[in-house]
Amino acid sequence: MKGLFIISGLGIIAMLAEIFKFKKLLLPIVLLGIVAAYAFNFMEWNNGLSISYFDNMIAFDKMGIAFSGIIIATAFFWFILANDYFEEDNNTVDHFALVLFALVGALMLTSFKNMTTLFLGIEIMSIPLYVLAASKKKDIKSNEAGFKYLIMGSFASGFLLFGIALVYGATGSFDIMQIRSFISQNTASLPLFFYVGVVMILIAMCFKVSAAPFHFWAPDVYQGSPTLITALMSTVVKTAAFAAFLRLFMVGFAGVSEVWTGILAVVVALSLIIANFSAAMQSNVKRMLAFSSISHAAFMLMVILANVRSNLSVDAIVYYSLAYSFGSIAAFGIVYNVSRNGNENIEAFNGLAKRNPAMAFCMTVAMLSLAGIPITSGFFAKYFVFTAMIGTPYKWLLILAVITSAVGAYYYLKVIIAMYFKDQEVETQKIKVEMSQTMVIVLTTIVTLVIGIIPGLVADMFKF
Amino acid sequence: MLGYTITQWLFGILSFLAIMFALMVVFSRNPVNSVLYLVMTFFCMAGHYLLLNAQFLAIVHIVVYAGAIMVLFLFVIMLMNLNQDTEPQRTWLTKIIAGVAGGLLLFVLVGSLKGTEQLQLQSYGASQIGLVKNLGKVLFKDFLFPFEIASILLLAALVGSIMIGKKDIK
Amino acid sequence: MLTLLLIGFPLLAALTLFLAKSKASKTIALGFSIAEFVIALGIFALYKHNPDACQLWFDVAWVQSLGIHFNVGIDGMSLLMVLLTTFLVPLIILSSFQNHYNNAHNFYGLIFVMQMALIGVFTANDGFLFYVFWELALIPIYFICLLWGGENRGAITFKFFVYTLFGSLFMLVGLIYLYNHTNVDGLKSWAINDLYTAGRSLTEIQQSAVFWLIFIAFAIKMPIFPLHTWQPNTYVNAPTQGTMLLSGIMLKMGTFGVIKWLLPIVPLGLEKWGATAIGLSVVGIVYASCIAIVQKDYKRLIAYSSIAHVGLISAGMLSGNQQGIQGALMQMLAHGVSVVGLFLVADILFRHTGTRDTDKLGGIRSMNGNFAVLFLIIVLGAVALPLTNGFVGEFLLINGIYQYKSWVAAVAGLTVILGAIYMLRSYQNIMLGERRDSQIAFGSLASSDKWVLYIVCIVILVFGIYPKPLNDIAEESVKIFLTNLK
Amino acid sequence: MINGISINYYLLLSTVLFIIGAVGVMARRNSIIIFMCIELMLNAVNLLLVSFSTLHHDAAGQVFVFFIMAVAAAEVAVGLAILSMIYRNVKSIDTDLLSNLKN
Amino acid sequence: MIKLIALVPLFPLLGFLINGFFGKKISKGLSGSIAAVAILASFIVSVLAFIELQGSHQKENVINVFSWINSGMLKIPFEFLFDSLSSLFLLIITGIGFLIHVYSIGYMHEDEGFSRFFTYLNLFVFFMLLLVLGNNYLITFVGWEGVGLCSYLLIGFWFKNTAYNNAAKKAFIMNRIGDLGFLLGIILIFTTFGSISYTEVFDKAGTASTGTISAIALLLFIGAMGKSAQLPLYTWLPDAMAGPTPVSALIHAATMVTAGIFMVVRSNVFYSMSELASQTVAVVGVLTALFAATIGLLQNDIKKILAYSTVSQLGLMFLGLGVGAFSSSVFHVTTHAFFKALLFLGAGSVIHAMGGEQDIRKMGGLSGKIKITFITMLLGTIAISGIPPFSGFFSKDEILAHTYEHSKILWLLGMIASMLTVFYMFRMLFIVFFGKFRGTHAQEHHLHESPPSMTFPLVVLAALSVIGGVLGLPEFWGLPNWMHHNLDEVIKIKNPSLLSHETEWTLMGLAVASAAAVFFFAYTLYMKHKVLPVEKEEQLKKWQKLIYNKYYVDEIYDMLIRKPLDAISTAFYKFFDLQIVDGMVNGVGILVKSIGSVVRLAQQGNIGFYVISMVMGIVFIVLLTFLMK
Repeated sequence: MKGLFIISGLGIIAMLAEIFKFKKLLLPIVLLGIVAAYAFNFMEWNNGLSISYFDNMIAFDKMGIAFSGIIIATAFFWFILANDYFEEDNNTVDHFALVLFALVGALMLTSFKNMTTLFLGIEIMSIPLYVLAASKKKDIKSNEAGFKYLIMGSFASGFLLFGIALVYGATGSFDIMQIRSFISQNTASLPLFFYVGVVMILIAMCFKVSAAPFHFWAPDVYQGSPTLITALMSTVVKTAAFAAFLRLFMVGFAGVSEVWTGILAVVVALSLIIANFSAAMQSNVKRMLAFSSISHAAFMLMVILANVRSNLSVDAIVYYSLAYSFGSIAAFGIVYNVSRNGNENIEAFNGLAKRNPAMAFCMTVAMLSLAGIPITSGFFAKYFVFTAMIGTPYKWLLILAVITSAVGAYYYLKVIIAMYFKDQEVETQKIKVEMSQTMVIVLTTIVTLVIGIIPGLVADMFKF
Repeated sequence: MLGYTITQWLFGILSFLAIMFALMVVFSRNPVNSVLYLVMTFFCMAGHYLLLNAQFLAIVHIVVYAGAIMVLFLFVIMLMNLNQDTEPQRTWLTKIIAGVAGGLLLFVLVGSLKGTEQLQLQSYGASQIGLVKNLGKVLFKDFLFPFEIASILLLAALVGSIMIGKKDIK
Repeated sequence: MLTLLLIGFPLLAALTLFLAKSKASKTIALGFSIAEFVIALGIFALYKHNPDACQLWFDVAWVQSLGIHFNVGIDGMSLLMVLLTTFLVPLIILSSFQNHYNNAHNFYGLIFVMQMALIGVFTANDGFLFYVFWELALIPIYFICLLWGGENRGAITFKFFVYTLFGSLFMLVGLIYLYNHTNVDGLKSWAINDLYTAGRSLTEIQQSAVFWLIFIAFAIKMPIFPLHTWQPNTYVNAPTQGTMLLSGIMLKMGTFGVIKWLLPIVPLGLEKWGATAIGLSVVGIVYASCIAIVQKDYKRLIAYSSIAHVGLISAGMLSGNQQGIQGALMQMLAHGVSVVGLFLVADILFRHTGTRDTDKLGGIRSMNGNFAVLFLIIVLGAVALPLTNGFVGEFLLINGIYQYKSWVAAVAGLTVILGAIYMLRSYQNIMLGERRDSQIAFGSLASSDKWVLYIVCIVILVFGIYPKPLNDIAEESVKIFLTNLK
Repeated sequence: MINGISINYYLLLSTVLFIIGAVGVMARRNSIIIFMCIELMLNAVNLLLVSFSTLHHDAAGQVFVFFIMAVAAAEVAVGLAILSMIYRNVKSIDTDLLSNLKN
Repeated sequence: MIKLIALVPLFPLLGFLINGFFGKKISKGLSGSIAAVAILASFIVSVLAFIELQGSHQKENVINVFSWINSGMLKIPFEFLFDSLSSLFLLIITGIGFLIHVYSIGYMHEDEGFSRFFTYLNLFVFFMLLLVLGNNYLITFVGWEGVGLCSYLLIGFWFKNTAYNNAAKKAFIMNRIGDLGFLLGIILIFTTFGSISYTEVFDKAGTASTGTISAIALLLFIGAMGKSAQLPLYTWLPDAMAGPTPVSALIHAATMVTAGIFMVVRSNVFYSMSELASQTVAVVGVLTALFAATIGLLQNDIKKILAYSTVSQLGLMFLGLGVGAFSSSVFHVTTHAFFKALLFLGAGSVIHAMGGEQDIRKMGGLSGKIKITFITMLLGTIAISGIPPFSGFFSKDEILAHTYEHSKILWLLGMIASMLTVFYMFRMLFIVFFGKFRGTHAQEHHLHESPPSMTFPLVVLAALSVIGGVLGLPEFWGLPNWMHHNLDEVIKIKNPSLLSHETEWTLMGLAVASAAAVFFFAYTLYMKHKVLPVEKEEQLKKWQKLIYNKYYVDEIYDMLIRKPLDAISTAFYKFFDLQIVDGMVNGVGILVKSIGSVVRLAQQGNIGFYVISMVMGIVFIVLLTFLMK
């Protein structure tokens, strides 16, 4: 909670920076602020809920804190990664502010208690991202990305609102808990349009986590946006969206799961197939990662699907999003450095093993993690999903997941092969990576490995 | 008259107009016209709000939409001086497909809205909920947090549009 | 604890090599590997015969909440496999002394990572741990092939990786399915025995499903007939040491896996589908042998011959009787040694003459008699002549298959004839007759090569004449295994 | 002053408006019109919410509408900014011209 | 001595190791004598053991060396069985082996592979001894395959010659075919009786059904076919003549090829229990005898002639086994060992004299030049022709007598075979040693008697083949048939001859008469009319051509087996493996790509389209929910 305020405050400070001329200090301040936010966040973990006055609207329970922890940590790394990206742009301050505001939205999504906060959270997160996606003003691709994101996004929010309205109409409340209890009290006499409302909300959320068939925006936006913004989208935004999804459906609509589980199964299947198969065809790394993020979304949805009533899914998803976020941060960090010359295709990676062995190694780990090979964290993430799925009636989905992950290995390997094998035809000039960025990449890689070897560190934390 | 109460007449007329204007928004070739039709639609909606005892909301609606947002639209359109002949048109095929899609959506939604018990919208002699006092209470008690946080939203929009809008000083 | 050391030591070695980046990586690596072998011998010494449970076990909770334990231990079978692994790795490293790889330290480091994973696979007593090591073994060999392999290695290693990964993912599902059915006073468990009980509690349908889910992975690794096509190309394109690791040890992961992680788990599934699997294996024997006959590239020939051998092994162990399984164990050891020898021979030929084409070579015997003799001994080991170590296993295997079905044994026995055909043909083409190509010269062997060949030949003969020390372990462990199976 | 109108009619009305908006988004190429259609959709939702809030005698619905308005305003601001930027670059706001990112 | 029987195979092994490791370093004389001495030593040991055995009452001695393979109830100790049968074979192997070693010292002395030769030879003897000494089928099998290996090595001794290598390979592979049968037989024995050691199995033999017994017997016989060159697996033996002559004498005449007979005699129980099996053996035997004999008629290569005669003699022995005359067959093995070794060595000496020439058409009139060789070979020829009182006469007669008692037809065929033998043997003798010399001047000049190291063995063997008959004098002469009594306890089921003495006399008479007649026919043909084999194949008549080309059997095999195998293999590799199986795998990859390229079409960049598809998705899903409810 305090974390939320701190970050909003940082956003405002950032805006002042230009006026009071302390741009140079901004990054340190922001980093400090984030650390502080993290600290508060962590404290709340131990001494329960904070400011109770807003309880009806927003409350950081353990689950919320877990997710916001991940988000804040990711953001921390992201800022370090992005510092030179801010340098080269002359809207530094605005960028800072926008990213921080987006973070605020994300944090709200991890712990909303009310449809209002859900909706506002989504919008607060999205609107800055629309801008950021389009922030390369001269780059038509970037513009298009922002534009598409905006149109599709607000179209989806339209459906979200329609759903919320219908649910409100049926239950007479925006409060998650009240909706939940209302459902449990009169399951039988729910009007038909309530279900439609739920379905609409589901659809909107699927859009936000970019699950097929509502994924179309993702590849284009990911590709068009500046690399680091893409990184932000595929980590912070996704995590937040999932936190929201989880809370909304595991808490709010758990009572009517029989309505949405079926749909979810279909969505997952579609996402797995479409994402993996089209990813296999991509030559642009960012686009490929976009599709891969869709398939990962499908995996996380599977967890929700698997434990509608049990509570294992929480730590499973937390672990998954942690693994995925850190993997992607490392990956995008490297993509960002490799594609400085504007070439974002896989060829850009040729001979990276020679041009910068350390980065090549980190990228390898990241790719293996995304592909889910032991002893990376990605493996355990997948493992959790499989374990969750095996007991459910959705075994066919599991088999599909297995096959598609084999396909997945196919395109992750393409990068590795490019780095280690295609070293003849490329001119072997070294790739310089800033100290700070190297630190981030290496650090995330290490985390990926460590929680891959000792998943207990994380997995055991979220038994609630 | 004709067995309908005055309100029912009003409702009917407003609804009809709203839908008419909405359709015009979609189908008129000239963007400027669409804007104006949209404004008309909003007025009809304001009417509905009044019917529903949401007086304050009706005012705000007019002010915000008709007064601010639509003007903004108009402004931009003027800026780009878009008009009938610059207006790009979709192929009929896509239009039809779009129509079909919309029709289907309508079908399923309406289908799903059927069968709800006939809840009559009762009117209390003095239904206060729509009034400023009442709304203010709710807004600043229960919805304080969203209200506060909405400022962040607006701030973000502000910063964002400025950043996008302003020329880069090289 | 000693087992842990056995697993940890190679890792230590690997790290040292990675970090040291020293010029003398070769020798360091050799030293480490020999030390590892000594440790293994120590375990061999400590091993108590006719154990009632597995020995020297080491068990700590890895992920408590998921019932995952780091549980390793030594039983008869794993002891044999560990001995094989630790014995072969020094040989493999020694055999590499003549080829000069760039970034040698990484090369040897990866070999040690691989060894670690392999030993882990052989000693794991926890299903999950087994799987992790199983996958882990894939990565270093993948990089060994990718970085130091031959022509268009990219595509081939790629196929190899995805293919095997595909298989193992199914195994993962199968194992998780079992795990999901375990129930140790309310909790789930990954411990191997719990998995056994869980597996046997399943219905025939479920067992069949699990059988295939798991068998696919093993079958691809071995490889069994229709799933073998990744193998020849990979063997040919991998650097010789990589090929040795693949064929000498990694292949055994599959066979070992079938014995320890498949047969006891799904007895019913085996009853239902064993025939199919055996059929495939036997078809593979004849099929691969035939193909081997017409191979020109000697390395490829060995690759196919290895498919044939492994077909016999798997047929034997799937027949599930004392002779069959014991034969399989013995044959794994024998094949491991002889195939390493053969691949080294192929490498030597290539290094000396610049080709492996059996039609270009010839008349080498008259240029280097010793080499001819050593080569011949290895060949005889490969065709399982009595008093070579190949014979014991093959006899037991055919015996076991015969008890399963006599005519199947007759077909499987064709390997005796076909093996002789392709092995002798190629030997004659390469070594005997007049030299076909005048510029092919064949000087004396480098001492390192000579030593490897000597050791291989000695092992082939010694354990052919007096297999008792290994055979006893194999016998008793299989006995225990079968009694547990009942 | 209202009475005797079933909530269904409001449901129906707002659904129809909503869908008209959706169709507009689908059928038009002019980005601005598309925007307006989205606004239309939001308003449909507003209408729905208000009618429900009257149904339940609960002000929350109407308050929610405020937030929707705020968001709508924000979106429009940002959206139009982006549009004008695009217009600056390509001298058009035809969506079909904005389809370079594909496959 | 019996306790130390393990020494017998040990000495050759030592010889092998010494020669193997140090052969190159030490002088030829030394390595040769080491090898010879090794064999001599084991000969002495076996003689002593033999005598001891004759003395003692315990006729079956089992000597355990170490336990070899254990697997459940399958226990295979490495142990020897020393009884009358094995003792006899020990004598033959070591005795003749020794002589041939001595002979080889002279014969091979120019060859640069001298020490290698003796290494192989010792190894061979070692394996041969294992074969006969083993107390279970698997040890026998070890020796069995071992001798196969050695014959492979020795046939291809001159490894630069591709033809020789092919011959060697052929021998090995054909043997392997037999061995597979043998192996399966052994396994069947194990699965039936739960053991494979002779001492146990034969006692339990009664417990098994006749069907099983026949199966076992036949499987074992397949092994025998391979090793002892019976139809249809005989073709390797003539080719095996590529090896140095002493090898042909030792391995392909005296010892290895008789391993089949040994094995059948060992398992005589099975054969006497199974009518089917023994019938098969007999028929195969007699057919082989006849077939090979006919081929022998028109061969011009001195060693080939002997080779085919060996095949036919072996056939005769199997005929004997088939009709249950086990001891007689063993008897014939012994005598045959004597005279066939003699003949081969003689031939070797001739070739040696002719400077490597093997074609009898190039020889002639050698009788004067190389007397010892001539005389000894003459004796050998008479012996093989079965002219009393030479050794061959007795053994052959016994077999034929038993055959007559068993079936007239077989007897007749046997008679014909042996008559043919007489003919081609004398044909060879006459053409080689009489008439005038037909070789080049160089050769004529080069002609000389072989060194004593070679002639000595000839003399000894000649002596043996003359007096060898005493081992088995006909009983109806009232004389003791030592051979018969000696093998009493080995042959479990007896079938004593019930023929009246008259018939036996008549049979014997017939045999002698026919032999004499054929002899005179040959004499008139080759001495009187000096007929010579034609120079060119074209001059032959059709039927002659057929025989001359060995009935084209090799060609037929080539066409029926080798070519198809290669064709199939190539098809498997080129088409099935690369196209279909691998094709499928790659097909999956292609499938992925194609699906991918289809799916990505949806991602066609236009917002309108995106929105439409999204709405469609929604419609679809909402409908779905309705269907669900």
